[in-house]
Amino acid sequence: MNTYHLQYFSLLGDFTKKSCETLTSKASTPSELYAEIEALYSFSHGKDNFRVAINDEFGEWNSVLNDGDNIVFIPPVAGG
Amino acid sequence: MNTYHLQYFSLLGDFTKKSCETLTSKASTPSELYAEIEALYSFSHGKDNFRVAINDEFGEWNSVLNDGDNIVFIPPVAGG
Amino acid sequence: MSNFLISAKAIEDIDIVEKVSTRQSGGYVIFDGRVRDHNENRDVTHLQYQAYEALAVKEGERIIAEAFEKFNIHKVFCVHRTGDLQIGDSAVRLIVSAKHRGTAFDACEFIIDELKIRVPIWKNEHYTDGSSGWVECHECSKHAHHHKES
Amino acid sequence: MSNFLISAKAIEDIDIVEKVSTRQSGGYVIFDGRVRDHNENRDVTHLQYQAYEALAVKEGERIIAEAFEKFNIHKVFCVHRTGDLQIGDSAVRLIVSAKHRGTAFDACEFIIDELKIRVPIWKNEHYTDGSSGWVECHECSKHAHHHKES
Repeated sequence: MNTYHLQYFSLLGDFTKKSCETLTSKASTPSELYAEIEALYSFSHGKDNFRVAINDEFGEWNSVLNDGDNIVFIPPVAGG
Repeated sequence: MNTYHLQYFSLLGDFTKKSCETLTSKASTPSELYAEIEALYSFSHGKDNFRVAINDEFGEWNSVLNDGDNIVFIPPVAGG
Repeated sequence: MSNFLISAKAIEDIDIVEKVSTRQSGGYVIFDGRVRDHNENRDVTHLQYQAYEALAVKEGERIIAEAFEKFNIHKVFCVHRTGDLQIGDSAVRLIVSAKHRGTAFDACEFIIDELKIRVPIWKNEHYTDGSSGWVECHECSKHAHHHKES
Repeated sequence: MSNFLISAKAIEDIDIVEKVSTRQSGGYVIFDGRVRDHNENRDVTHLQYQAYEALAVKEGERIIAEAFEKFNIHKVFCVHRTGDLQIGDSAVRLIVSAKHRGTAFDACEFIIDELKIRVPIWKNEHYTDGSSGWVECHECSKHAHHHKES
């Protein structure tokens, strides 16, 4: 089991009603962790067009996560 | 003989040492009037790349001028 | 000093010109993006911007570094709002200085185009009927797809 | 009110944004052309601009009218200096508002490009060696040729 620090932005903040949290999880990739969040908060939005950040850098959905990583799922952006 | 009101800009102001004047002339086109100015002020710059304005509108070098017209010879511009 | 800033306060008060002025620069191009009163045929009353600041600043600075590689420019400064904005408020201001205007225009447009599809900032629009929603720009969806497929 | 102005006074003091603000406009693009300290490898100390104001304003307004025909924009304002300018002073400021940024960029660049070759304004540059000279931009020479030949 690893500990992950998550921040929630945009519609993920709406789904989770949180801006951040720390989770203990057996997920070892962002993909697995995202599926776990969907189940935990009972939403099913999928992650098409989403990206993921690991420790404040863009990462891959199948990157291997380490204990204590900061994870952010990034819905389609709309700055400017 | 017609009377023309002239304004001089850019290097034409340097050549004539004037910003404007009223001339009595037998020139009937801007081309003829320009040649007269060159002779009058002893310069020979030619009017390649110049344009001409008649009564505050762009005109042609061979337009027929009328008594009292305002004439401006327009050297290459450099705004902006 | 970073030349990409996320600001929770009004950016109208920031003197962005001073940040990029040089004696060598003849052309300054500014993009000022403001909240407009409609989007895709819906009437907008106000909105909120949210930013993932740590990554937004990194990605913003990367885009600016790319602009310096591509274009012969002197200086760049960019600031993007977070928080509550009203119609007419500036959401983003970007300024580029260069010797000549052409490169300043090209670099300014490049940076704002990339910012819109790459920088993690989100916009929640509120409509006259009381509803609200997170905006997905079509360009950035395409961009994410492209990343996944490549 | 005219949206093309010739000004003998500093244009830094004019609030150009206020002149084109609309609630429908999301994109504002500004071009700010300033005096730089060199031109074609010569060191510039200061300069003077001269304008044939009556025709400059007419031609400036024609260019803006053409921009409205070509681009889907909301408002335009342009002001050009005359008189003595120092390094760093603004010689011209131009602002375009539009719903979207792309049209604002395109219209702003179109207007300043046309202004430079068509509007009767002249620049006398003073150099560090004490000499001075009227600047001929290469584009406008070509433009005049084109007019003559066509």
